[in-house]
Amino acid sequence: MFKCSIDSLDKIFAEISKNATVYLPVDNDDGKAVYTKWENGVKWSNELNTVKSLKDFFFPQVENLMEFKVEGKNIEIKDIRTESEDFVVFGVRACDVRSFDILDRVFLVEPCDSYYANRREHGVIISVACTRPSETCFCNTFGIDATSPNGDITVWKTEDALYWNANTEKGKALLDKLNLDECDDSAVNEQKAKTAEIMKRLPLASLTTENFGGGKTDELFNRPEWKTLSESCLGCGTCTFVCPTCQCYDIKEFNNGNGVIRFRCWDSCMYSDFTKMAHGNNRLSQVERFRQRFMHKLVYYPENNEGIFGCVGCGRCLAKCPISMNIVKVMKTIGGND
Amino acid sequence: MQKISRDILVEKAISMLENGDVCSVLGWRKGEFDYDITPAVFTDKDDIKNNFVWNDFCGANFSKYLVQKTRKAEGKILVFLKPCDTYSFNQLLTEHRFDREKVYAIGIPCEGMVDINKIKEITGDGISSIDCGDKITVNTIYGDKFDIDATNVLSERCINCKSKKHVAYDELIGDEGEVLESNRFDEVTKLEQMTPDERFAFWQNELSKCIRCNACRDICPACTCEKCVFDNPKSGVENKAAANSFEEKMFHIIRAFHVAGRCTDCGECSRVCPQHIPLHLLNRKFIKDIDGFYGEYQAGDEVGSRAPLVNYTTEDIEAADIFEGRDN
Amino acid sequence: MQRIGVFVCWCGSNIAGTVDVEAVSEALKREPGVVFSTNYQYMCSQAGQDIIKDAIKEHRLTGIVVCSCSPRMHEATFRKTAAAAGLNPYMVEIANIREQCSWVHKEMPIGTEKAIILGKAAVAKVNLNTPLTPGESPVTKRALVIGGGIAGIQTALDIADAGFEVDIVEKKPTIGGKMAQLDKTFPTLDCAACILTPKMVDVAQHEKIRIFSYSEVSEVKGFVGNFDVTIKKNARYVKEDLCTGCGLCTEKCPMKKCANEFNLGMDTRRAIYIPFAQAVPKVATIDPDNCNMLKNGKCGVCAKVCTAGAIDYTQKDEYIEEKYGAIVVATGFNPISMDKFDEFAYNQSKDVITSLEFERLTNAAGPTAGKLLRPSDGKHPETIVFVQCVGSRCDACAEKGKEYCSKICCMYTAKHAMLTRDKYPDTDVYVFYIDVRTPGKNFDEFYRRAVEEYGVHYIKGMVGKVSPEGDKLIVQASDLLADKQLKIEADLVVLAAAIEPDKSARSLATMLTASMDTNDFFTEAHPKLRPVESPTAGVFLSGACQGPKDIPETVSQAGAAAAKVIGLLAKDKLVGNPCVAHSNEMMCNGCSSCERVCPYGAITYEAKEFRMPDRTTLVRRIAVVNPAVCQGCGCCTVVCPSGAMDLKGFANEQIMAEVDAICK
Amino acid sequence: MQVKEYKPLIVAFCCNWCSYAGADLAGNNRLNYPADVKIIRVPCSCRVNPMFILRAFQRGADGVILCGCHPGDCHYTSGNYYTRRRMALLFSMLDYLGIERERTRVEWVSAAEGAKFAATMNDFAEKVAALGENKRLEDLRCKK
Amino acid sequence: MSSNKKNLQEELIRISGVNPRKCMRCGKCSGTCPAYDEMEYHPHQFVYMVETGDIEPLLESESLYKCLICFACVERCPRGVEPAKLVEAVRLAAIRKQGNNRLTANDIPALLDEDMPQQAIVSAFRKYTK
Repeated sequence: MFKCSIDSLDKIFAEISKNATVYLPVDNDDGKAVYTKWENGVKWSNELNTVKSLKDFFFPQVENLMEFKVEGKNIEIKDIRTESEDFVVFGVRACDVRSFDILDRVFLVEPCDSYYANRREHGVIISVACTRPSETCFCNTFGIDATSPNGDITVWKTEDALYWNANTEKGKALLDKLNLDECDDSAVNEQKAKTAEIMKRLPLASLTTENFGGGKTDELFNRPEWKTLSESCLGCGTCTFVCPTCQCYDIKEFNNGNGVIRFRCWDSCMYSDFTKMAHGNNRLSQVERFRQRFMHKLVYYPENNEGIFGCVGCGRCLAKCPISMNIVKVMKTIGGND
Repeated sequence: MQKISRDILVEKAISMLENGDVCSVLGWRKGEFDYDITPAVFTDKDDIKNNFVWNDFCGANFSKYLVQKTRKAEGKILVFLKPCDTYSFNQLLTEHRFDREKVYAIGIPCEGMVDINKIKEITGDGISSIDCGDKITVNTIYGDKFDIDATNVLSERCINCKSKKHVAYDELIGDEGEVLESNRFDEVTKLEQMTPDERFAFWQNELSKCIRCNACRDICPACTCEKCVFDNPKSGVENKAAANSFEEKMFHIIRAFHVAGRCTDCGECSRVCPQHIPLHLLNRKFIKDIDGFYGEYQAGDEVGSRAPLVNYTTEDIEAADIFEGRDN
Repeated sequence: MQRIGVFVCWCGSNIAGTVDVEAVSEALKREPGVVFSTNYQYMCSQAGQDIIKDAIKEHRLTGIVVCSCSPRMHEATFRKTAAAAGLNPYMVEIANIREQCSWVHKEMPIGTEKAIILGKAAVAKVNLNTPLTPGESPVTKRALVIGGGIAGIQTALDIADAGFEVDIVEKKPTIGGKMAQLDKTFPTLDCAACILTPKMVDVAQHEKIRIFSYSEVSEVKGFVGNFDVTIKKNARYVKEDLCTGCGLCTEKCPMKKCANEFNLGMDTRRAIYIPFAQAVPKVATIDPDNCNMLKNGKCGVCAKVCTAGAIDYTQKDEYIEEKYGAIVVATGFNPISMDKFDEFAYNQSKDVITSLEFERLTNAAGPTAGKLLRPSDGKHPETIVFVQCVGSRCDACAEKGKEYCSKICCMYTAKHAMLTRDKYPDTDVYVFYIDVRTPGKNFDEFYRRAVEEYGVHYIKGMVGKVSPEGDKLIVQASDLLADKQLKIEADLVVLAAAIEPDKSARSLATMLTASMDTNDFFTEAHPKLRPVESPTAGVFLSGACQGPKDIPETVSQAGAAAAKVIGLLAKDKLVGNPCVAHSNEMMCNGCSSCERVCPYGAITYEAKEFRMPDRTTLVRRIAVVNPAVCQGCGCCTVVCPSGAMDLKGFANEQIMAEVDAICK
Repeated sequence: MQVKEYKPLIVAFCCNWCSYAGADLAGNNRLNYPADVKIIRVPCSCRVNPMFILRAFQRGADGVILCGCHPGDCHYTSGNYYTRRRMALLFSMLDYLGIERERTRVEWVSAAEGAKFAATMNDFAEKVAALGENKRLEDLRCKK
Repeated sequence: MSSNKKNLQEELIRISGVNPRKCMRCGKCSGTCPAYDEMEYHPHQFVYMVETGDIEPLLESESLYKCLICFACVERCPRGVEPAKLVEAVRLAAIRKQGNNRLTANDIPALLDEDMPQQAIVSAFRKYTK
């Protein structure tokens, strides 16, 4: 374990910046924490709960895949993939780090998504242990320890110092370059205990997944509560787009007159034109679409992924849903542990 | 704090359900915390007793829900409408979007709704309870307690409330309010006075935050299209995400244009935007221009009124003359 | 995928002179959907059309693009060509590479590049075209003629003679128009009344013609074949069916000092009057501004003397709704006001008059019973100066006058000069002219006679100033040929005032949605090929409302307009324009926005049952367009927020494809 | 080095009855205007959807001009009155977003005004050229 | 037309802002001119001569200074040609040709005279400083 003072952070960022772009949560003009590129003078926000998740760095909202041109019967295809630059993201919460376990299981299994893999290879995640969780936090429900996040490097913050520990080779290589002072973990343990105490007091601390998981499809699919829960849902994509684990995308084409750009962009299962097939849409009503989102996270995903749930309890959808419908309300109603 | 107590509304809703006057009630349902209130359809009186709320967080406008809900309803639906909601209600009626016969509308006065984001700016995260009394009392899991004046945390749209008057109802609870003199165009004017470069920078910055979640569109009581042009691949403007700054602008310009003259300035778009883009400033610009060019017009003021864009006079201002006297 | 043929026209050298037609047809060959591309000297010629027809058959074309002149010129031609080859005529698009390309750009590379782009846009559009079939609508076999001058009279007679009912709406109490005010007509010098009044009688007696005199058109709705017109019959306070035209009332009425408009205010009439002896209908009219009975209820003389009991002081304006298949505009002209021409002292001296006033002064039925006497003192004028081009041929930017030549002044001035010299050989007559324009049968001969046989002094030059001095008018003018400035002491100055369309024409044009030029003359559908039709289907033009004209020209145009009307009314059904709006019921919100902007009332609503995915049914309000009524403006498509409303032939997708192609 | 002269791309929507005929008349009279002006024929100026205008800018147009019949002369009676309102509001909004107001224009050109059509296009092209390339409403994917 | 003549013609057209080609030779200017009889070349001829580039005779002619600039011709010309402005332009051309007789602001005090209308000095100043 290594230690540095909070004041020396800028020096550290400057050091990392020599070889890679650094991103970290910075307050924007509305006072909301947003991942921003570090430059001299850019200050780390005290807030870890960013508006959008880290997902964007590895799986951007819009991404060009290829270009092609058709003339007569000839198709000229242009591979526009480029090697990603090295980058480091600092200040990632435990829940957001966990989201990559979920995304990796989708994108990195064969056939591997080379666009995503490329960015994963070049990205280093430096997590920071939570000290001030929000009332909307429920990572605990999914077995995440907010006080000991994963990531290539884990950082703990106390009043005046930061404690660094590398978890991966990539992390270790980076940490070695920083030449920090070595130290023991007593301060970190003290901080962990303090945070753990707070975690117990969170309003959603008792939320459990006991009635969800693989194999629950038959039991939950036809529950009448889906209808009442979905009744207020607007069918917008806010929850999907702020979610760190939602990974659905649509592939579209843009014809600029001189050629076609094939790109992908995020899609939402809440949208009426989601996964349109030859026969049209396979989920015609909002109830079906609403159910899909939650069944996927809480039943289908764990069923296919050794019981791992598709939600990390980051709480963004709780904060952002225009009509305050969210996964917690669904779990409590459908799971019956209200 | 709202003048009308929750109990009066609950009592009214239950009695109407019991008498069979209505078959369902559109109201606000209690959430996980004290502020995350969800619009809901109640059909059960115990459910109403336990879960119906009416407090400073009941911002949701039910008018748009009536489009879908009246289609399926067997009998009448009881809906509670705040003054600003009634304008949307009338506008939807003007556009024949729901059957007035299927609705029993109760107007309730509103003292303005508060913005949880503004509260959190004061209290920080970790709210454990909020009590909407004379003062808004907030307790946090960190043991802090705050007494906040509601006027300091009113949502933007309520600070510039245009009207406390109900323009539509079957029954009114509480007193009849009045149309207010508001300063709602001040921000628009401020923008107009900037240089084009500044305006461009402002909107470029704001609109680039857009994640195209469509929350603004989907909450908007004027956006009730059976199929939105942005979801229709044949429309030529369909897109799911803004691929670049053009598409960010395209979506918001076209959306604002489509609701121009029909937008009642309810402010829901800005309220729900997860990125806090001041979308109402687009709609208000149209309202301000319409007022300035064609005379004052409030969408939804009365049912059947002719919206400015489906109307004209032979003396209307020429597009070439709109900037006269404004040189930036 | 379409199979498109591209046909590039050279239009002789009109296009080929500035556009490399070979390069255009080569470039367009590579566009998506294009399977054939060629160019030819004159695509609109029979040989050119045969190329198109053959290509359609040989290459199984599903759409064609003709790069040629304006679609306003030959779109119809090429649509017919396509139809003849079995292709739907609406699968034809025109790229306008003449009027909007070769004629406005001078350099070959630029013209060629633009022509290619315009061609690409047309190809992009055709790729999205769909075959369209026009609807049909019935024809109301009646015509309306607006204006009862010689133009309106002749048109009405010709249409009625063909067996169709015609209504004439005339603003004044009688038909006859300007011609009824004229004395003689050039170049034959026959008496205007002698040739006009029999025609007026024919109109009055024709069983197929009705006259609405003292009436105006107040509203026009509908479209070709199906116009709904509201006619406002102004109250004349005399029952037309009872009045015998005996004229007793017009002699007994005590209000004697009303300006007589028929004589241009040069004498007076009574408050109840018949404009002139041969008026049709010969019915008295009370002038409400001068009638004591109507103004303050005191008098009633006319009612007392009327043995027929025709006087009705309580008469009200009446609105009559009629249906017509065709409308002819024959609203005629007026001399312009002389108010702005101070230099000619028109407002200062009674002895400066306009030519139309001169016409009345020499007319046997006029204020002087045909004797040429000065208005000021009733003396016989010894020196008369005629001034030509007063207010005609002025610069467009000038505040006074008109830019055009009024066409008739040269001839009527020659007529006036000649007649004066003929009747009063002792009179000196000067005519100041800029040019004497006499194209017309026997016109120049007529003018030369005035000079050679009658000794009229024609002076090339313009009058600069007229100043009244004592009982004389000092006319200061230049004689350009002699290079002298003249000062003539004249007794009478006659101004050949420019003519302009009647003021009522502008509002009428708006009602009819017929277009006008900047001078308020009605625009013809084509200046050469369709000179008597307005661009608005079913509206035809007769007489001076379309441009300055003399009587023979007016009569021939009147006949031509009648022939067009007869051609229209002879049809039982009209084939409509298939480029109409239609609403996609799945997307329609039923919000009524489209209905509110539709100028034709073509959109109605119906409750339609939809089958929902969950097998329930849902009734929704949706818009329905009546294709026979829709005229295809497309206004509804823009107010429709969901895009449910689209316009066939000009669909959103098609226009955007054009935009894309142009901006590519 | 030769500097390539900047040529703006201008899309002109012309109503069939007046302005398109006016453009034809300009051609008949051989009145020059820049070849950068490309005309799209629409039945009436009221057919022009704001989406078309934005689309043109997206695809690389530097200026968009709408020509219709003079107010009161619309072939369809009232179409251009609606156009006038729509465009006044749309242009005001574009200006509000910081987009140069000289890039958009509405002009009433009758069938008789060939000279006005040419003069308008010359003037508009000149104004747009002075602004330079359209950067504020561009879609980089459409750049060559 | 020689290039000299052409230059002079263009100069006159530029100074006056008059387009002599608009003239339709109606002679109304000459018909209206109060100084007609004093002139060797009459207003319509003036316009015509400028149009054809025959300007030398005008520069030499006394007519130039007989025009009162009363603007009657300008007012009445149906084609908006404005002959008086052309006369004025030719005068200026003549003045420029002579050189040296310009007026500077410093010369004015000496010219002031009780009987001389101030307006005359001002207009002279305007004219002779051009």
